[in-house]
Amino acid sequence: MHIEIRQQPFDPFDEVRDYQRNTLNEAGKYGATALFIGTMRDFNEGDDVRAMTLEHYPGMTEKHLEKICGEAQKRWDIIDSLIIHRVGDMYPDDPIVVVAVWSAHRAAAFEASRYLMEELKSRAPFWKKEQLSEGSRWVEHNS
Amino acid sequence: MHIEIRQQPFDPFDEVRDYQRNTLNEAGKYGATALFIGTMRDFNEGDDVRAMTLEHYPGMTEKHLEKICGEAQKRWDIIDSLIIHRVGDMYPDDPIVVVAVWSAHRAAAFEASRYLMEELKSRAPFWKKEQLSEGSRWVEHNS
Amino acid sequence: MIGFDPVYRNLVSSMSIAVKFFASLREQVGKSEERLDAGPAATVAEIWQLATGGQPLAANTLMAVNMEYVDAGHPVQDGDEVAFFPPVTGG
Amino acid sequence: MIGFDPVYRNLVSSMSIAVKFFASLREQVGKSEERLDAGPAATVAEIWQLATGGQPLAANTLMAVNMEYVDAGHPVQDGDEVAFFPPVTGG
Repeated sequence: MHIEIRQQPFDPFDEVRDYQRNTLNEAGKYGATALFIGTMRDFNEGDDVRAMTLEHYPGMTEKHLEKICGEAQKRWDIIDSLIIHRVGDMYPDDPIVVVAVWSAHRAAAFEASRYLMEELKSRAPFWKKEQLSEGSRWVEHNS
Repeated sequence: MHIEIRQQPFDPFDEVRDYQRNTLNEAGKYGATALFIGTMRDFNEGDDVRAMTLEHYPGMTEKHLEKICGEAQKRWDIIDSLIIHRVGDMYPDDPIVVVAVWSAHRAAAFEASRYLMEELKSRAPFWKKEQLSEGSRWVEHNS
Repeated sequence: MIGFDPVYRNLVSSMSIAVKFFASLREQVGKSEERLDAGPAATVAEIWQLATGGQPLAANTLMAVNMEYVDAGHPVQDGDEVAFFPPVTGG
Repeated sequence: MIGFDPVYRNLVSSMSIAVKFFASLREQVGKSEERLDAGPAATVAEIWQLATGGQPLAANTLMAVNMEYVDAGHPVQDGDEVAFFPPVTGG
């Protein structure tokens, strides 16, 4: 179980592969890996979005991501989970979040990865401020 | 929409990233990417598995994978989907299948990726033969 | 034109059918494919009988005609590809 | 030992509380954090009043004490970190 807040851009594919190879160390045990990657779009609620700043609550954010992973681990028969979430200034096509879950069989990985994302979106203290062509706005609805 | 049967080992992370960069060409439009990777385990139904041969029905397999992707495209608001499935001789830790779905919002990607895997497992003509320490056996249950 | 007349087709003395077997069924019947001549208006079940010399058709056998799933009573036509295989186990 | 006695703690003249604001609330109140002295037995709602000079507390404001979600009536204790922020929008 690993959670991380990143100030800098990251490649979700490299991150998950590296974690799987170098940290997970369970080759042959997991038959299922479910990944979700959230990527910054260039539109939201009908408007063009040029850039975005992601704010978080250092300490509380990490604590709640760990809690969410721990809950998934209790609820499903999973081998491991990983969450990396970007903060700071970012641009369209930048990865925002990657969630990965490893399990022996697919149902647990699918369900736990979805759970992690839904809980992250409803409970983890992150806030998005979008830069539009005219001014900026805080995102109010987490669709 | 792209489906492919692979005779040789592949890296699912590289494949999905390459497809996303070079073929999908929708940067800024997808906010959600859901991936599922099926990896060969070194155990099944209580036995050690040393190797596996995956057989398919050339023509029919591709046709049904395309059909499944087409159904997902009708059913969910997704931007694109990708399936790569390995055949031939493989070993524990080898990727067997990768499914990826891109969409603007996460629900569609999560649900469509799960749908693709469930349909693939129930309808696409693939068969696994496992090499155990004593002899080989056809897998009968697709758990 | 005459080749597309269904009445005419049922009158021809035989149909040429490609038969394929996969996985455990391939091993069981001892062949992966063959081309056989069937009488007119044969069903998939009859093709199985002809191709296997009357071996029993297991209840969980899957069948396809021209790469589409069908059931045992499905009629076959001249030139069809008929396949038999066990439950699929991909993914 | 005396520092852990709840009766004693309610008798001290003030508590030192760290208050944090995030995102749109940070901009609205014009500060990201401050340390303030609250009277004994204050609630999170009272901390908001003190820290913002009586600004209205929006119904959708989220509140945390020591990084755990609480509601407005939650009591604060000396040394607590109290945070106010709008609905979260990560992921």
